Amino acid sequence: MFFFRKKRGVSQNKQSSESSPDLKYIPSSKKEMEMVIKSVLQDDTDLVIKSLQHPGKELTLFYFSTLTDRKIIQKSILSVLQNLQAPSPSLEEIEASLPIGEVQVTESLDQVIQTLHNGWTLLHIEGKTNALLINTFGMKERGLTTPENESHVFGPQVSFNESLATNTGLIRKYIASPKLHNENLEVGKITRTKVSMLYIEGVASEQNVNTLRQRITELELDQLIDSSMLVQLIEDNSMSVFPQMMLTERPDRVSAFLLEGKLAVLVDGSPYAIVCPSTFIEFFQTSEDYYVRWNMATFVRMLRMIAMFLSIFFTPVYVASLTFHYEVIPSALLVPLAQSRAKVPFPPLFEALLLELIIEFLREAGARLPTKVGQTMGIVGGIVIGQAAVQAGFTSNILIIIVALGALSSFTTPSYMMGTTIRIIRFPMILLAGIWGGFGIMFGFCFLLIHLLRQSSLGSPYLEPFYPIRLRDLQNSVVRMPFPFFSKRMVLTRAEDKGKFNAKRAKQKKDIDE
Amino acid sequence: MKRRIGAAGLSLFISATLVITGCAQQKILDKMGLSVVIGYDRVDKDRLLGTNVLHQFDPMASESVQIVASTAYTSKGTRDKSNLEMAKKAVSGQLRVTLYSEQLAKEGIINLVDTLARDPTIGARVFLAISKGRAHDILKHRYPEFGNIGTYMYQTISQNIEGESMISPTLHDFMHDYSSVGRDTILPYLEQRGKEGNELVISGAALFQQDRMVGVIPTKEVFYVKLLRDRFQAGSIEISIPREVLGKYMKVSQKKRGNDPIFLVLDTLSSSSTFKLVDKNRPQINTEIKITGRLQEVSEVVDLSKPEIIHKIEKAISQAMMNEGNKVIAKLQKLETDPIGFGEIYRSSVRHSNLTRDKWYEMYRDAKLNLKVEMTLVRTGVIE
Amino acid sequence: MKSIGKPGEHQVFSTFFLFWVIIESQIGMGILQFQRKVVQVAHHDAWISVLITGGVIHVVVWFMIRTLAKYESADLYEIHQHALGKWIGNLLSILYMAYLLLLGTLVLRSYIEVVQTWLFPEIPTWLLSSSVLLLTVYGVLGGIRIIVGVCILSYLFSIALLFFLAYNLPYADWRSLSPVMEANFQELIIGAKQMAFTVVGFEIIYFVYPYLKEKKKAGRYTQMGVLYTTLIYCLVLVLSIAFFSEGQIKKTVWPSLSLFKIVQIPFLERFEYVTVSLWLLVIVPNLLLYLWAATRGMKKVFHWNQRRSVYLSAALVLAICLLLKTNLQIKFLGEWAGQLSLYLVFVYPVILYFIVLIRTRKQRKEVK
Amino acid sequence: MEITVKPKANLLFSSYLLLFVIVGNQVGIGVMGFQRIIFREAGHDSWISVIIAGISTHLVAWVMLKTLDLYGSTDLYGIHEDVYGKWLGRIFSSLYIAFLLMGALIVLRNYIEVVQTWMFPDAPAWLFAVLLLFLMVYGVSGGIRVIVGFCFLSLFFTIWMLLLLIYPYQYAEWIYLSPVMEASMIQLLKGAKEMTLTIVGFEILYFIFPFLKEKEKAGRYTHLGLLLTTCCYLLIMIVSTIYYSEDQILQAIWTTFMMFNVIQLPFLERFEFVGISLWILAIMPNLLLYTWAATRGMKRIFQWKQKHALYLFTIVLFGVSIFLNTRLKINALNDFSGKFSFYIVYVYPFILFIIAWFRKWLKRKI
Repeated sequence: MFFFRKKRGVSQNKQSSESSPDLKYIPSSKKEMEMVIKSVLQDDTDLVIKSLQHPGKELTLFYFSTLTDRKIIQKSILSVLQNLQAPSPSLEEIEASLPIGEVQVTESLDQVIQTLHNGWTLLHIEGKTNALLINTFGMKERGLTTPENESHVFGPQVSFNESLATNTGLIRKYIASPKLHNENLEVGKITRTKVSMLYIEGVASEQNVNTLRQRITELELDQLIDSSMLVQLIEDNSMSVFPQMMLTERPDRVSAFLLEGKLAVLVDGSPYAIVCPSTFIEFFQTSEDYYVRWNMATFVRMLRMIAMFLSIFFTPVYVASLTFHYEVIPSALLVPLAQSRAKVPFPPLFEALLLELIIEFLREAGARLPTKVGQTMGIVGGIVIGQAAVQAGFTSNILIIIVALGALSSFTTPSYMMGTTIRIIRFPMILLAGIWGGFGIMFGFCFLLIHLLRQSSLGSPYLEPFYPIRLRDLQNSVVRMPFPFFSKRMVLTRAEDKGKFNAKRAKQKKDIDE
Repeated sequence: MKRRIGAAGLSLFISATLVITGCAQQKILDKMGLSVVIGYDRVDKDRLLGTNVLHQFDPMASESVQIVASTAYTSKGTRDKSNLEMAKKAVSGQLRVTLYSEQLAKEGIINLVDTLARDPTIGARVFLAISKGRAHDILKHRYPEFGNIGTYMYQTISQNIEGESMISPTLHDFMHDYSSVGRDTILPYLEQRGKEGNELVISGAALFQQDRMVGVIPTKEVFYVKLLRDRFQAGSIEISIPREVLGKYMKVSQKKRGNDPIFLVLDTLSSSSTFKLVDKNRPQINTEIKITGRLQEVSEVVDLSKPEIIHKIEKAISQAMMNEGNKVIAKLQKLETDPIGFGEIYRSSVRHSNLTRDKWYEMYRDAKLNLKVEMTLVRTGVIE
Repeated sequence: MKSIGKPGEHQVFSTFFLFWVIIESQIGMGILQFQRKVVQVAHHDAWISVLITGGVIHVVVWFMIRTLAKYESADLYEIHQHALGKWIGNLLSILYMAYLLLLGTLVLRSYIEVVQTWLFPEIPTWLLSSSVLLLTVYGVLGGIRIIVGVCILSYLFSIALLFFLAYNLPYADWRSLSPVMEANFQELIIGAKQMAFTVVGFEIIYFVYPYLKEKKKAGRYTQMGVLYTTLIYCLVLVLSIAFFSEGQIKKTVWPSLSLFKIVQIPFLERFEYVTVSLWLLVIVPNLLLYLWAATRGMKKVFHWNQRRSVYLSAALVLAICLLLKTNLQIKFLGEWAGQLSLYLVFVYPVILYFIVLIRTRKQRKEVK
Repeated sequence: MEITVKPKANLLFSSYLLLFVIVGNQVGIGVMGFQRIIFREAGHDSWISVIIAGISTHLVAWVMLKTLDLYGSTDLYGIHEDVYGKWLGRIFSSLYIAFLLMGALIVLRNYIEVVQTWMFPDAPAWLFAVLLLFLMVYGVSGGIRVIVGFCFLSLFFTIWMLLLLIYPYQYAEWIYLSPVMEASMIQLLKGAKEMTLTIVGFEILYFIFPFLKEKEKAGRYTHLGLLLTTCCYLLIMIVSTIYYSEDQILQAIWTTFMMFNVIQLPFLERFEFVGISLWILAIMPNLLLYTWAATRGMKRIFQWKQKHALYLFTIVLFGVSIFLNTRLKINALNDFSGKFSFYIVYVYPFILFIIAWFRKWLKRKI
């Protein structure tokens, strides 16, 4: 899929290719209209065509019963039209009498077809070449729930749902400013998915906005279901294992990022927003870090970094030292290690890979199973694998501890995407450790370093603020300094308005007891 | 796109080849026979007996160590021969102690130690020790009170080094002293004692001239060597002072006990020493040692609340230490071994001395080495 | 009479807190080892000596309060300047500051000595002293209100130790106390003199006074505090005499700690280890008060920034602590400071009172 | 060929990063065992030689910067062309490319030798060569910014190892440093000359200069970097002097790693195995920078595509490193390149400066 992005061809007139080429305007007669619509929509069974015999002219309603709110059509359209007194009402008169806000007059057949699919209703009046489009969209949408994947103990407990309008509204609620821009774009030749790009004017860098807009508009594909697909299409390097743009389901987080000068992309039908540019370290941060006190947040962030290193390197180090460098094991550890390995028939590499695989099986099975059955996974994992495997002499119990610790650490990464990445990186690392020992681990580490250095997110360096060093951003990286330090926006986003607040507080040091 | 697939294919191919052909030779922990202690003895004129004590990790095995011995002309030769009778390959990456028999040590052990230093799998913290009698006998003996002779021996030595009653005898120290101009090695001297030889004791320290063992001093004298050679941080010692020092302050009943010396135990000793070369033609080195410590035990009832008594005791201890220390130095001079490193002091104080080993031994024999000790009692416990 | 640096409203504290400030300043390292010195001269009547000392203190405190009351809101340094003139006054102030720092050093060093003897013989002095001083500096930087708070909390946390002394009761031999008044009067007085250094600390009232909310009540609470301390000392002493034999007390360096040796709790053996560690809580108020009072003087006399002088004096205390190596040296310095305190704390306030009296009379006359 | 180089703005990097480039390229394989060769000349006064060598690098770097300043924004290839004309310039530049490749080769081969000796005596040399060269290709094709970034990160991941010197320091005996200045001046200078191979690397300045954002700050950071390296070397030298006896140093090949031997952590015995593995981080900047500078030369003088030059050089490095299969050959290479680089790094910049300055002066006259 990734090569779509590469072909940035110009394709402006794709919309017209859909409907029949000979008819571009609405025919005046009802019959003709019905025929045209039916031919384009191929006799869809959920298309409703309702005619009203009005004293003056024949009025016809076209709509999809599955996309529209029946109540609106009944109460706000049908009953109004039936009670219409004027003998031959003009379009303007009908429009004025309808108790609905979004009403359009159109002549274009294209637009009619398009809007019908968005849940609008077409009101056609016999003998007129223009018609009324009324927004009657009504679909059950999922209620606003607490975030599932980015759940926090503290802070706002609302996440996006699948409706673009609701999601945009959620962000507008946090940022009640005319500067918040919402650009509507459309992706997908067939799906015609609505995509909005959000940014704060005067804060977000114009260059970033242009780049992102270009990346989205130049996409040439026929379908877009979810934002997690879009993110893979507009990333800087989709070959990399590392996610380069953040996906988040928290409106508060998106708002905070927007205020830093970042850009957000919302996709209709997706409960995840794309935020960019993002850096490597940001995937290890949560919005809760800002809601709790700074020292707490710093502690937790460091914990996550340690966990990341542990989860990548712990098992490989075990494998390397047991396979090649038995010299590095201290004498106090030697006996328990060797005894636990005494009955194991496999080399450490195989043993570790096996166990890591089992853990991944457990995780994958647990993720796919219904919740009720999922609980048994714990029993299966804990008892069957843990106890029995050791007793059978399949694995050493020390390795079980190490692997479990590695798995546990990988789950501390707040971003699901990054967590998966880390789990995947582990396997080549174990393999490298198993064939070239410590040298192999360092080889892998060097590769990762170079690889990370080569990445960028929306053109910004991925390893920022470590390389290039940006002191201001370092204050909010592995550590989270107290808020008075954050008086300026991130360097990363090259924000146009750099200052957040004035930190100059006259803070003279007072002498004791004065 | 095609190029990318091509590149991916190529790298896949290369990595597959690397994995298949380029796997380094594995040394899996539990497939190795890990030596903990190796002992060497002289069998005849040029053959060695190497005794290998290996960890036995199999929980089913009745012994926690496996002992394999074989003879060959070189130390690595004995290892190769031992391999012939073992299920696992003997490797020395976890070696903790090497034990040389006294007889062997008297001939010189540098070629045996040199191979240890040359081998990258062996750490610099391996202990060297000298055994009274055959090393093989010490290692082969079944000690009823401890299972693993290897780790037991290692822990015995390391515990005593940490407790500052023995001078560190690591491989690094040996090589360091061996290759420095004015200092000799000193290694622990192990001995089997007790009923049926069931106890293993560090009974003293073996003195070396370069790599040749020339004598043994008892542990009591090791204290003075350590005092002069290193610094104390938390050592302890038992020392005697003559009774008449405190005669004035004693009760009549105590005086009656005759002239037995009073014994004191000092602990948490810390020391610092300064050396001064006074005369470089006929070397005279004055050494001043300052010791502070806590009085832990006195073999006689003494009122310690009076400052003058404490000062008296301090003086007496200093005097006693000085006497003992000078005796030890004289003994070392007689044996022509310089574990304290007076030679290094000479070398470092004389510009362009071009000191060599032989030159130094020549001078050392009749050098004047004076010791002065200054003892301070820091505290005397919770009662006075 | 007006004084210069009258503290603002947010710095003053309620006068009844003074009660705890006095207690905490008086109880420090002395209580661990005073028995020996008193018992040596006054034998089993030592408790009478303690009571005598207590009585003297009440008198001295009365003089102190009277002196302070002559001024509206002044501490010793200002009184010195006013009553003795700039030069002599400042000289005496400097002497007092040096004395306070000396007290601080002694408290710190002897605590470290206890720790080194009981818990960690190998831990170097610099490590312990610098860590405790760090704590002290942090506290002093907070100002007097924080220090008073520390005094109260420290009292609350450490008072429980007193109850553990009840464990000694079954072992107490009350006959050791009789016959009462066996010691002659001279011995009792010498005993009381020996006691004096242990109970100093109440002179802190000289420095805290300006920070009291209702200065009229100062006398009441100080006297109460002093009384309370005297009773505690008396209690500990009586217990010690009953628990130990006389010879034992004379030989034991820290009898109060040895008293705790007998305490046995189901989950805890060797209670004195807890006490030694817990004692940090008791000495910290001491250190805080002394260091604060001394640096306050530097501000008043030299017009230094108090922050800077806190760092400076902490460094000074640290340096002196490091100089004191052996137990004998500490003992020697302690005796020397004891002599000094006898004059500075027990004699001098009375003299000062009369000087101030004369000065203020004169001034009043001049005004008239 | 254009004499002045004006790289695109997005390729420029901040001048402070020069510090990491200089340190990254200086610290490489030499630091593992430079003590021995200097000790041979200067004995226990070697630390003075280290200081002398350090000061000389400052002098040379100063001249280099002066030369570069004459042109504003160019690299050595441009200067060569300007100074010697097209053909002679090409020859000189090719020579320098060869020198750069030799630098990369020495680092590569010596590191492989260390790995083979300590960790994998039975694994073939070509295997490690392939692995390291793969990383090198991946890094160099990322461009100068990635390389500089790697220098920066590698310093952070390795500098903490200096702290580990505390372990040998515990066994230190200061007596081994005295008497100070026992060695004669000649011996000290000879010792300093032996430092060459260890301390070179800062000549990368000639090539990286046009990529600096603020060129006037180059001097400051170059000298800071040189100072940092010298301090590190000095520290290592002093600690090894007091940790080992003289004969011991003369025997040990990789003295610095041998010192790691004494480190004992509760979870780790024998730190040198970790140290050697980690050292890959320290040698990668060398490989990356040297190869990058060489390929850049091919691009500048022969208008090759840099990628093609990279592949070619990789194959060359691989071939030669396979060919050097014994310790003797490696030592011969080290000795040769030590001499060669002495002239190229220490002598040549002065000559070049004089000629370049003279030409400028002539031009101005005319």
